[in-house]
Amino acid sequence: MSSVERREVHLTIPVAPEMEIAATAQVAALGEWMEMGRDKIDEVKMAVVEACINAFEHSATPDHKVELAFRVGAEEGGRGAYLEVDVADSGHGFDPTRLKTPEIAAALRSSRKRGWGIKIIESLMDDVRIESGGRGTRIVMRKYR
Amino acid sequence: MSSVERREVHLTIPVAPEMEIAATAQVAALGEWMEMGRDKIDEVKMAVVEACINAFEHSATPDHKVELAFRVGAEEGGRGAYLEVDVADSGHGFDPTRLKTPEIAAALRSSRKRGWGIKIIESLMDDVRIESGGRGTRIVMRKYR
Amino acid sequence: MSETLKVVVDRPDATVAVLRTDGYINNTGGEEIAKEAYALLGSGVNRLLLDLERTKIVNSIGISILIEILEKLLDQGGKLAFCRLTPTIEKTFQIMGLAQYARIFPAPEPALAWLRGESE
Amino acid sequence: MSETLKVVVDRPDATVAVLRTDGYINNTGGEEIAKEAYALLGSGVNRLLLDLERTKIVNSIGISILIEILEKLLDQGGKLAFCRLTPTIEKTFQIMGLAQYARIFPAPEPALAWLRGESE
Ligand SMILES: Nc1ncnc2c1ncn2[C@@H]1O[C@H](COP(=O)(O)OP(=O)(O)O)[C@@H](O)[C@H]1O
Ligand SMILES: Nc1ncnc2c1ncn2[C@@H]1O[C@H](COP(=O)(O)OP(=O)(O)O)[C@@H](O)[C@H]1O
Repeated sequence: MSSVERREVHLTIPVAPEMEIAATAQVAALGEWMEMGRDKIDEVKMAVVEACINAFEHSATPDHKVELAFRVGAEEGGRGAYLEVDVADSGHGFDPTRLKTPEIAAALRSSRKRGWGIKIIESLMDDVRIESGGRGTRIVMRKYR
Repeated sequence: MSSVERREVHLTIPVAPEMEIAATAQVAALGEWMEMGRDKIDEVKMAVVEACINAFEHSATPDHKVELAFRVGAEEGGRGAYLEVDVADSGHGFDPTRLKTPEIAAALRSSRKRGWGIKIIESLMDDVRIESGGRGTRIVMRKYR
Repeated sequence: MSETLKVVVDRPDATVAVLRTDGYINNTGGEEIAKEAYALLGSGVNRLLLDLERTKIVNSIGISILIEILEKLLDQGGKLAFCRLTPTIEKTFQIMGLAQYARIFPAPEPALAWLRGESE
Repeated sequence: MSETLKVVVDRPDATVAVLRTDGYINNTGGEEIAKEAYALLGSGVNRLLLDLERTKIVNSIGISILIEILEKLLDQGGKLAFCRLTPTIEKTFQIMGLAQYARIFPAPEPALAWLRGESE
């Protein structure tokens, strides 16, 4: 199968424990529909989980919601069919250029074990864009089939 | 397990072939999360499919979208935990009181084989409410765990 | 896309045919089944078993096409059996009364015996 | 809810312990594992195998708790092995460099052999 029909689905989840699973269910459904391989679907799921729990934990979004968009599309003559996911909150934002690269050796020696989410997202997805400011954060990530 | 935490998730799908699978994925995710049994989850999926394809086929909704809400809740002291799903379109609506009850014997003798969707929904779900008018149709259906 | 139904036709003998479906029985899925069923009917085979082991989801548009196949089979003195339905698909067929005109079996063997007239 | 992680502890001999997880390793899941791991460590067992066969999903909060367990084990001269990771979980551990400090095995047997010092 080479061609793909475009589709876009929107999902709103509450900031509440485990609601990232509602987002991963959408990744699985659309990933299978577009015939993305199982392992790639799993990678997108993991990236989406990280983006959701970041919004849950760090954004302090006043509406207690996270908005997701799932887009199946294709680049003509380019890298072909993809699944793109937006994860957006209306929280206080952050400066993505100031993120410190996490190091396992340091994590094993300090009380700070966290800080892996964005690195995991960037490693598992093909393209990642982070837009963040005083009105919130949107992370747009794409994986080719 | 007796208690359940409340959750509400919103999903918007386009009027496009097979996009009802995005809705069934949400039923599965929330149904499993609330520990509803597999067969009951399947029944909710089937009912949600019927409501979605009705909106796709019959509503002529000008925005080409179907809006769904998924609610996990519980009736205090009542029938306990439930999964409730709303399926809404902004189409021309219909008069649910004028629906003819489908009959298999008649279907086998005539060219009209259709007309089973609402009957299936009402049989598979515990509570069903249809609100329909000039601004669209909303079907609210609930299944207890 | 991946929801496309696949149908495999199996002919255990000259009188019956088994149609094994894999995937979603919606409008396009129902039409795939109908295409195979009508080809069989055209060649004189009017006892069909639909084995839905690999179908986890159906919709009422797909089922309406199955009713069409059933009508044509009955018109020609044939028989239709189903086997390995999920509990929800079986329940839906019961709700619709389809089970009065087509027989539902848990497994292929008793279904084939019934189609061949070896059992009631 | 159903996402709650279950951990079963198995003691094939006095020196090693296997923790079999079933479910999502998130914050609460990671804490479940840590509770069992620290109880074992307290009783002198510092060679642990985490068998994730029934864990299909983890998040970085859960992993950070696993790093905490790893740190404590290494501090006490112990060892940590993982087995039966999904490809994505394994890839994530590689990305993080965790695989430099804990060994990843496809199956439990070679992992136990390594923990017992029977293999490199
Ligand atoms: N949606 C968000 N809103 C506000 N801040 C965020 C958001 N996502 C990430 N951050 C900031 O970026 C940091 C790094 O995130 P991440 O790499 O996922 O690691 P962790 O969540 O473990 O800290 C967070 O600690 C937080 O300060
Ligand atoms: N969302 C909707 N918008 C407009 N009309 C609808 C909608 N849902 C159902 N209907 C009307 O109700 C009728 C019965 O629906 P249903 O029982 O699902 O059977 P079928 O879809 O096979 O006709 C439809 O034929 C249509 O006229």
